[in-house]
Amino acid sequence: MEQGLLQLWASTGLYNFTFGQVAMIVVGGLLIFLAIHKGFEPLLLIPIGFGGILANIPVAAIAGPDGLLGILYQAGIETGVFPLLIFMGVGAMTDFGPLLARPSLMILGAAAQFGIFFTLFGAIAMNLIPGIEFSMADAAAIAIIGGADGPTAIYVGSRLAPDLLGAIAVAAYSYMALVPIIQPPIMKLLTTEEERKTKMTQLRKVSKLERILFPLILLLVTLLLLPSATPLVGMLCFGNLLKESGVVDRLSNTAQNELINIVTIFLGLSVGSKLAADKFLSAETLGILLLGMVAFSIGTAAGLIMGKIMYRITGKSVNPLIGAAGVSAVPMAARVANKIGLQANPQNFLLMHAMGPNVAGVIGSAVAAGVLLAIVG
Amino acid sequence: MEQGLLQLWASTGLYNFTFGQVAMIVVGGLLIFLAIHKGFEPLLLIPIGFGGILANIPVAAIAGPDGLLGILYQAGIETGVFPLLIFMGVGAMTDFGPLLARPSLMILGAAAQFGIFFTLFGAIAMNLIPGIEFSMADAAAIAIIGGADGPTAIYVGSRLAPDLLGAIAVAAYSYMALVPIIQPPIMKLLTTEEERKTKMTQLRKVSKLERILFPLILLLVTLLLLPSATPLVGMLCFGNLLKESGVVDRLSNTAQNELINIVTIFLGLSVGSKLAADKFLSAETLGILLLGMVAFSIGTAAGLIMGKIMYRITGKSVNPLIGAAGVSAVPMAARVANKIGLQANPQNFLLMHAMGPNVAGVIGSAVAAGVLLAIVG
Amino acid sequence: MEQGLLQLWASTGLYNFTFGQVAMIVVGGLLIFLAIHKGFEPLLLIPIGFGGILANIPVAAIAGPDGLLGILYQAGIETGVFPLLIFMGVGAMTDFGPLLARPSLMILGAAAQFGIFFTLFGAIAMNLIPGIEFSMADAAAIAIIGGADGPTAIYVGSRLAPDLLGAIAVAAYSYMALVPIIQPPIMKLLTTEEERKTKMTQLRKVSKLERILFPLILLLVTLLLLPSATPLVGMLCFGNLLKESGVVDRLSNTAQNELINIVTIFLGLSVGSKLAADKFLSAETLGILLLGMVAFSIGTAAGLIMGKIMYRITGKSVNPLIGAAGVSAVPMAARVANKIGLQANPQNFLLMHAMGPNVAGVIGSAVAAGVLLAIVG
Amino acid sequence: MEIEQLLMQSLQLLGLGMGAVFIILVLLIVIISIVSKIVPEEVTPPPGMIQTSVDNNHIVAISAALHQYRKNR
Amino acid sequence: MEIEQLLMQSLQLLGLGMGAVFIILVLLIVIISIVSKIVPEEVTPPPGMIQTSVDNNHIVAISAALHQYRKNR
Amino acid sequence: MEIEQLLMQSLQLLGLGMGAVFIILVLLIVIISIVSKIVPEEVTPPPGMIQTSVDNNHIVAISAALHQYRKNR
Ligand code: NA
Ligand code: NA
Ligand code: NA
Repeated sequence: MEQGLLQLWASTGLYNFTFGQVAMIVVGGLLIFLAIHKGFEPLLLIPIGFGGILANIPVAAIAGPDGLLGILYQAGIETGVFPLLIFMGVGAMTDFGPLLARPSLMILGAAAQFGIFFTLFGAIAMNLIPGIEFSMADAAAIAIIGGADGPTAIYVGSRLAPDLLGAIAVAAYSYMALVPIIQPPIMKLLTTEEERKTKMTQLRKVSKLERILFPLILLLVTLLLLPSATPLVGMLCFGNLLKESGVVDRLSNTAQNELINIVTIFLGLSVGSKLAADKFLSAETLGILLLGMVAFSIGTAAGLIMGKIMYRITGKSVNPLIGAAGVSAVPMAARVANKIGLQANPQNFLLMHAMGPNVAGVIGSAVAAGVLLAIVG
Repeated sequence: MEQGLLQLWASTGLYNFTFGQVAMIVVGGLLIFLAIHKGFEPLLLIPIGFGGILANIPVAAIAGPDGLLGILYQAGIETGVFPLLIFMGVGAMTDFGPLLARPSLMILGAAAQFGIFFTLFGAIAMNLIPGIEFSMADAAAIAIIGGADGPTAIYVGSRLAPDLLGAIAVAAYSYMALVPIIQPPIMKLLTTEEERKTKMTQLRKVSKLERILFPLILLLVTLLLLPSATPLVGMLCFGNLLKESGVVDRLSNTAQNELINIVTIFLGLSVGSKLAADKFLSAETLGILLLGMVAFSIGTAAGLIMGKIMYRITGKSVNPLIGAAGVSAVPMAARVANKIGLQANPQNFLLMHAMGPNVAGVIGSAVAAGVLLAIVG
Repeated sequence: MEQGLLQLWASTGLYNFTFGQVAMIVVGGLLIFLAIHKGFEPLLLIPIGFGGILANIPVAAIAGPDGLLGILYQAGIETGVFPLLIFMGVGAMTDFGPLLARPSLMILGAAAQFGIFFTLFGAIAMNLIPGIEFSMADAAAIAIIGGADGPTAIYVGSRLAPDLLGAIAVAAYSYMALVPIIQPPIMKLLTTEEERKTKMTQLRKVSKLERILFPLILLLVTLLLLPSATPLVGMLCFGNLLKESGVVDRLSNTAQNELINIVTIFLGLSVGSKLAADKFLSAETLGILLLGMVAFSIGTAAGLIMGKIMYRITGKSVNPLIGAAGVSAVPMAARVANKIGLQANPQNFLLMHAMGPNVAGVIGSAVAAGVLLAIVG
Repeated sequence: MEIEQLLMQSLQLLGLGMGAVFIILVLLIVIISIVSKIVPEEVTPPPGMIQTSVDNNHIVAISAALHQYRKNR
Repeated sequence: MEIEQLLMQSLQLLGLGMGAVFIILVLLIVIISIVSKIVPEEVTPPPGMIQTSVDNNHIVAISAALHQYRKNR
Repeated sequence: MEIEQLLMQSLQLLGLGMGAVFIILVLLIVIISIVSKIVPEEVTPPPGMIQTSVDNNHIVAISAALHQYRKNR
């Protein structure tokens, strides 16, 4: 009996906990709190936070190679399958209509990717700080946070720096949730009241054929110039083609509902399994959080500045605010642009105009990911 | 031509059948008959029965390592993934409200687990019978049938005694289906007419915040005291948090509908693949069926006796019948308690009162599973 | 910088393309065009075509062992899991009522399988043409195209001739889509106006019990006589039992909706990954396309001739047109029979009468697949 | 293997295969026919019942609302 | 292992197991009871609210339209 | 690798990366613009059509019935 009691006691959490594990369980709880109470990207942060708690339970080894989270991680993140399937679902949910109605605005989605590459430089520069040591692969994986696109960040992170994946995913989704707080001051700082008041003309109608051709054209351009981006871009295009073809609605509906939901649950838990204490509780994580914020801010600023350039070139027919939506963070960033526009002029509805740069930002960061994977990977 | 005919004849079932395979195909058919005609847990017993038939087809080797059932078994049962995902779905479907409204009734769900541990002792004692030889791991896997919870039984069975899994799963689901036949006589034997007439006061309303906190508290207590139960309890809590958080309804709906349905199909077929003749047609199976019945009965009795104790302690404000619901078998056991209560007093609606102990029984048997895995596993 | 530019340039598609890859990307685009514009089996040909494009992108290796398509292929086609799950979904969608109402018409579904075995002989005979070399396994895999049943063709193809799988699947689905063009001339050639005018008496009602028993009887006959067909037939029966049992609607609905949709997406992409230039752009593919057409035509003719025999035997109570539906291609072939029947006699509704031979053709080709797997596999 | 042998074998397969297909389907016809005579006829026609419930606007409306509710919940 | 040893061990497991089950569930009772006192009561009852929204045709209609819109987008 | 080298390399990546992003997106702008001129305009506006069909009770009723039918089949 005594022996059994001792065996049972030696198997309790109380007996086995390390400080790091306790701290990470608190972090997991904090993510869940932010997700539920503050509405921070709950679809991802609840599974990630819960996965983080499960991964830090002593004895149970749920994140180990034979545990549920470890098995899911191996099957879906290590292989890249989960983020690619999410991207397919995103494609099936995305309406490229606004982008097709006024394609020139895609340039805003290109400019905003400056946040990614600036941050890459910043991450390497952080090596000058003692205690922080980022390889080029680490830096690239961190920089992609500036893409403001969850599945892209997870895909690149899992390929280039799996050890940092937990922190990268948490940073990416947290900042995406924080877009309504991070972007407005930058938007107000960089634009004048007059610029923000700019009204934009209604978008033209886009034909069904243009919508069907777009994913194929996008894939074609990508495979000619940057094949390393085709896993991501390809699945986005595939999902979008399922939707726009109009002949496989049952596949499109499944891709954007049940399938993406199932994969989101698995992906979130798997990513959470990388919130292990020894990897997360380090100076690197602080660096990642800081660099992620920089990446978002610089990306927003670059989009805005390109917006101001277009405002001039087009004879004041483009509201520079929609440049901030170029970072992606769909559709939050477009909503923020709309909101700030309305503050300057209550008749100024920018939402649909901002959706073009917004989805262009998704393409832009997938292309940026392709560059990073081709050269650094 | 002759050679081809011979080759074809030598590949027929008629040529290759063994007696055991024929018998097991009959058993599979019987399970399907009981499921369809008698309504015995058809969601599990149809797939298990059909899997059993497929597994016993000669030549085809559907349950072999390269056959469909074998592949599903390896991927989902050997790893524990399927029962854990089912548990997540169960969590997303479970309303812990009645339990939170009157937490003291959880003690009934604790008492009913006595069936498990008594049966463990009984299984070891059966070794005194010649021809039966149960190891401690076998005994523990059989005992968990007394938990009256399918995924828990399959999870523990697959970990401790995979060879007995077929019989254990069949026994667990059969007895859960038989609850309306097994429990009433025990309930009438152990309670007086006066006790059964006891009305209970309406449950208080439970706030949203309490509902959200509950899965987190449950996980916290489990990880502190019994980490070995956290895979099961954790997924139950995760599913319930998805539901109660109210911010990820699409994930919660998928977890309790499409995902659990898909996994149920796969899990049933996989479990059926363990209905191999040489394992199932043995004295051990008879022992398992007998012990499973004992486990259910003793668990029911223990819950009822604890119910009688609470009846006394609380000044006749608890109807002892709801103690029988403590075995889990959600929601059948709660309905049986309600029915017997109505027989004694047509104004006596016990259903919601019995749901508290009923879901507490799920937690109780997951905890019991944790103890068995920690000490025997 | 120069080095980076060169590295990036050396990683472009433009730099790496081979002629074969370009050609296959065009083929993939053509399949997508046919699927969307002409309505050729879009549920399969859009994923297959898109998978074919992705598989032929240089550098990215999406169809390689670590790429998404390669992983899906290994997990689901190499193992046979995807076509078997599709077959389960088909079973859950199939109404065997018309077949049960007049079982004698099943003989039409048997006769139409002549297309398969004739084509097997034809494929072997093609070896006489220089440059074409089909093994017995190749010939069997090609012949199954005549079964006019997609998942059966993919299952047999993946088992017997994985290298030819891409061409086989493309041929099978293309010809299934072309049924309204291929069949009518053969139907008009082989039947007289008077025969085509034959009206058939209304089908009797089939009881629920007969419907439940049918999948079990079908499985029983198959496992006794041809166990090698039981993976396919078994999953068809399982799906149908889920549907007809009436007690597990949630499983049946999931099997015929979300689950089959998910698997269809994965299966299509995986099959597309076999559209590799070096395998597809060969004399063999031309042979496969030719033989597939032969298989369809001969199968149609054999069904019609058996239809004419039944027309005589039954005293003109069977319209020979429904014999053409015996090739399967559910429900297209039955609709074609109905349409040609209406052309001959505007009051002649053959649809439900043709559904019996039509679903019998599915069983017939699964049985034929079993023979091929047993003797050639 | 030589081509004649292969051709011979494929002819054999033709015979065996068509034989197997006919034997199994004819056996099915026989069994189904027997079963349909043994099985008692139903009083209410079940496929008709389902058909009717589709036309019944009341049920459709309620179930549509429920369906919506479940989806949007 | 001999049978007596096994029986002894299973008796131990009975004690340990039931002990663990009771300790954990009693601890839960205590914590839940404390939490239910700390958590402020809600004014509107949330489970009732959901029930009502089903009957409420307006909300169903709106959500049906939204659902359609999302589907067709 | 030394830090200066890494910094140099990351500056290169900045140039290459932004270059690639701009080239690809500008190329897309060009192609899409050309395509939009080639593609014939549609007579009936498709997104508007969908919007209308939502309001159209008839179609909704029919599709609900179809949906039911498919579910109950
Ligand atoms: Na972006
Ligand atoms: Na229990
Ligand atoms: Na066929």
